[in-house]
Amino acid sequence: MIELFGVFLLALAVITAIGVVQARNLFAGVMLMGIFSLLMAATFFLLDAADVALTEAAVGAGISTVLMLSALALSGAEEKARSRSRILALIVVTVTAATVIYATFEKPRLGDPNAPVQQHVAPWYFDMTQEAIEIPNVVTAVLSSFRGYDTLGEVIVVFTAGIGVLFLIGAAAPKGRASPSQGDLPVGLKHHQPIRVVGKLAIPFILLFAFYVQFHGEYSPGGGFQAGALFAAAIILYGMLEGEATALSIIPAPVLFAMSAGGALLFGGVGVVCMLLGGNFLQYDVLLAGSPVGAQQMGIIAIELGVGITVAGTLLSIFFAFATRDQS
Amino acid sequence: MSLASQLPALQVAVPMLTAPLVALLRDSHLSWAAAFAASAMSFVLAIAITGQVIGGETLVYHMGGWAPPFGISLYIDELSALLLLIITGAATLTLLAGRGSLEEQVGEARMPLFLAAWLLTLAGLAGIVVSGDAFNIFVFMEISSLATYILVSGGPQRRALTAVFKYLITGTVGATFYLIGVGMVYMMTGTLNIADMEVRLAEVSDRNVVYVAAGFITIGLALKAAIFPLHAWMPNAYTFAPHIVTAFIAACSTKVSLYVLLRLDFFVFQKNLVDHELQFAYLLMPLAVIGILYGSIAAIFEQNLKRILAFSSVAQIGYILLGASLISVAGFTAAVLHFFNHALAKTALFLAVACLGLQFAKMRLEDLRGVGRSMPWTLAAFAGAGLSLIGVPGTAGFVSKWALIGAAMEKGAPGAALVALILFSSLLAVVYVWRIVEVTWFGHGGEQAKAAGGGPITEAPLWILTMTWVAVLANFWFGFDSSLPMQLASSSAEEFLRHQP
Amino acid sequence: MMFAVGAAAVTITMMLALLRALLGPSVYDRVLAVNMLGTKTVLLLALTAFAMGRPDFIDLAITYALINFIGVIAVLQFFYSRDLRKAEERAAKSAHGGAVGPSQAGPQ
Amino acid sequence: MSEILGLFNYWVFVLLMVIGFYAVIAKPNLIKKLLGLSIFQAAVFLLFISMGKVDGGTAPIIQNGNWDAVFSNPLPQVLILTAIVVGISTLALGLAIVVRIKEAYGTIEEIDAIASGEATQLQQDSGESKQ
Repeated sequence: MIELFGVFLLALAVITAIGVVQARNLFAGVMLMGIFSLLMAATFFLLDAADVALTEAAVGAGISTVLMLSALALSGAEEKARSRSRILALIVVTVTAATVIYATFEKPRLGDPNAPVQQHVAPWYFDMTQEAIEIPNVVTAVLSSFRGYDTLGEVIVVFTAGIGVLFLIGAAAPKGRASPSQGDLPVGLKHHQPIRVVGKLAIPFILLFAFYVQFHGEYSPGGGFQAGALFAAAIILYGMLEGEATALSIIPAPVLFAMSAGGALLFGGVGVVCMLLGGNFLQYDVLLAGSPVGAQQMGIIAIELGVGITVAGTLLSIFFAFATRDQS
Repeated sequence: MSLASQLPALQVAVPMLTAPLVALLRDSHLSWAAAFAASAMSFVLAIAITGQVIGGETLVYHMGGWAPPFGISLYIDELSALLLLIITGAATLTLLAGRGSLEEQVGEARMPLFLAAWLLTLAGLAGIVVSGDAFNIFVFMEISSLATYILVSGGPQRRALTAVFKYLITGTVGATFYLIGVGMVYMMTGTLNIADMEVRLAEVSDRNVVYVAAGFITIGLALKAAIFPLHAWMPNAYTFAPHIVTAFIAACSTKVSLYVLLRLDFFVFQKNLVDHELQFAYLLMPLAVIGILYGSIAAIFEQNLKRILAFSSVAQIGYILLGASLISVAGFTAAVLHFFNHALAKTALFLAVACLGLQFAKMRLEDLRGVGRSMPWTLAAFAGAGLSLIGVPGTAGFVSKWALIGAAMEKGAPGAALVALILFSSLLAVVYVWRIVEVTWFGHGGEQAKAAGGGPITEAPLWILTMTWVAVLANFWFGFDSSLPMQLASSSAEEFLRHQP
Repeated sequence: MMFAVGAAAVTITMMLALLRALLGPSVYDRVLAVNMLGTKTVLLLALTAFAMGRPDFIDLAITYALINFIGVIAVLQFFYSRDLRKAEERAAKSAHGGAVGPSQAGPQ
Repeated sequence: MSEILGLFNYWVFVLLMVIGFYAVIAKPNLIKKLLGLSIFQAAVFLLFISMGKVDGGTAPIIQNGNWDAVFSNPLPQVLILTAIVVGISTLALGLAIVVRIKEAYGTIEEIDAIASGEATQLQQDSGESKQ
């Protein structure tokens, strides 16, 4: 039954993806993209990837839709030109598709417990998590300890994107108009009382939930990324309701950027401390003398915090960079 | 644990963790000093690592203390060490030389962010080179790519934006192709560690998936390495980036993708796929040959100095690929030598371009007519590095071309054709380098063209000129005494070829 | 049995909502369809979480609901600010007698 | 699960991949290209997550200390968490570039054609000032 659900969701996802590509109105395309992300997230959930489903919903369906809309507001929502060189593109994609489909027939079937993927390192992760880390969420254990170096890299990728967006559109737009979204112009959705009230009611819940996802990530789906994205989503909601300027007066842009850099430094700092205490980079065992398991848990909590801070700070920096760019 | 055993992690961690600090600094002088310190520190670390591996020893470092294939391990052999030297050396030299040029082209206000991106590029490239884990390579590829997009987008003309958008699309498609390939190999082997993949792939009986995976990885990395015919993003990205950025990335960024391609092909696929070494050679050798010819000829017809050099890079990547596709110790040695020597030549050439850039807004040849009379030292440096690019005896370029000719000779009759090709393309290189030299030294009428400042054209400042000459003299030094790159190249060739069936 | 009936109901509603989102015609139809599809996804998640015997995954359903809400607000704000901008531009145009406003100045 | 249905997810992966890839190469609008890129990346997420699924398994989060239940593979999930974050980072940077292109050129369509047409007008081009 649940498998049939999966097939159904994927069929809807393919239809939606075609809709995204064909939509002449970019705004409709972005909306459909949001649906696509939600459908993919639900699929991931059915495939037992709860953490991924949470991330895809928060990041894919939430934050990236908001960013796309902010960019559309700055760049126009109609697709004007017709696509060119259709034939060539079709040939390229058909050849790619044919090759890959040809190869699929030798792939292990979905859910096969004897597939090579399930044999080699996967059982080890369960054993070692039980033995050396003792937290129930194995995904979190792999993410932050066994492959913590990848996660550090990922945090740095997010940080890099933040630097890039600020570098490109962080400074005020080179236009004559001074402080665009302030002054006598109504900003945000301030004058729409019902939305404003209902929206603001939701904010504390989202924040609370973000903290739950952050600090309960060792026991249930979640962790730094998802928490950071949810935290950012709450502040973004506030910014949309009350106007970006108001939101920025509460959390100024330099603070956001400091969060973005500080989280990465916290993560890297944990790695360096491990080195100073005589271990390898990110080898949390050495953090607490006499209790390697406790040390692992301590390290994981610290670096997850770093991840959450960087993701929240960076996503907010990026959002405000788009939102306060002079709209012309 | 001793400091020496931590070197591999420090090589990545130093620039990566200095970057957030640099970004936080408000002052452009301070951030430059911090960025330069981290960059120089990386160079020192790379030298120390080279000292450790040069005897043929391989450094393996377990991240987080978890042994492979469960954790991520770093893996440094001689080829990695050589690339580390190239990356950190180029980053340090260009940063040292290019402060004035960067301040003019990027602007002082955005300098801290720009320098953070510079360090992240360095960290990303170093992270790729030292990694022994296929997925980890993807992560660091994305760090270096995103940071490189930022660097390129700092170019002063608006066309930098369109160039960087194309670069972003191509780069992301390439990285995603690579990820698909890695995913398929992982699916069949259950491991992400490169050394472990080699072992476990031998036991896989369903080969079609692995062939398709090898195809995805090759195409993805070829896109990122700008191998002909997938180089379309590269000329514009090089041309419209700030000059100093071009000097940095031309020296190393495409080479690192090529390095990953070679590492996966030789270490993972060639031993395990029937006749893969032939397919590799038959597919890539023609591309290399066409790439060499196409790049050289396109360079002859270009009007913009930086585009000429960019197309020359397409050709030079062809040389590296040609050497590797011979699948012999001599050929691979030549390829690795050319990694090093081409980086030397291109860094020097683009630094000379940066010297010119302080006087000229555009790099069109017609504007540069006769500029050699006002900027003799700059243009002399350009000519000197040009000799190395051509491969004139006595320069570093000659050493690798000579090695390549020697390797081709081993192949009998088809080898002779390759030798002819190499000689012919060197003649083409003479043509496009001479064209620049002729216009800049003997042309007339360029002086009236707009200088950036409006005043008379004067020689570039002493500092950047000195650094340019350091790079040029390095070309001659390594042409005279090539024992260090030669030793690293030949022993890494032996190690790579040991993974042959 | 209960699960099968619930699943069928959710499935059919999702299909109808997607149809509306694809066909439009007005953007408001699409906004509503997206919102509805989001709600159905939340339901679907809650349903399967129980069917799988993992009621603790209701967390996820909460996230989806919150994100869906934010998405709708974002769309509304997008329209609101766009309409404002258009009105402002129209005003600027009539004030300057049809001259090109400062906002349309070329690249720096 | 039947032989063919067991490959369904991979075929959807291929379909989504080519849909996204087609948008990236054939659509001239820059935002459309980025949307295509997102679909292309989502296809890869599906490939990885599908390969980690185990029949009768559940999410690799241990309930009530029962470590012996059947669980799906956590490693692909970890990799895809990373890849999702990489995807949004690329998207954000891409959108920022699009915004700048819109400001500089006034359009986000057929940028290649506009930019190369510009190259032929060298005289005008050289008059373009620094920022």
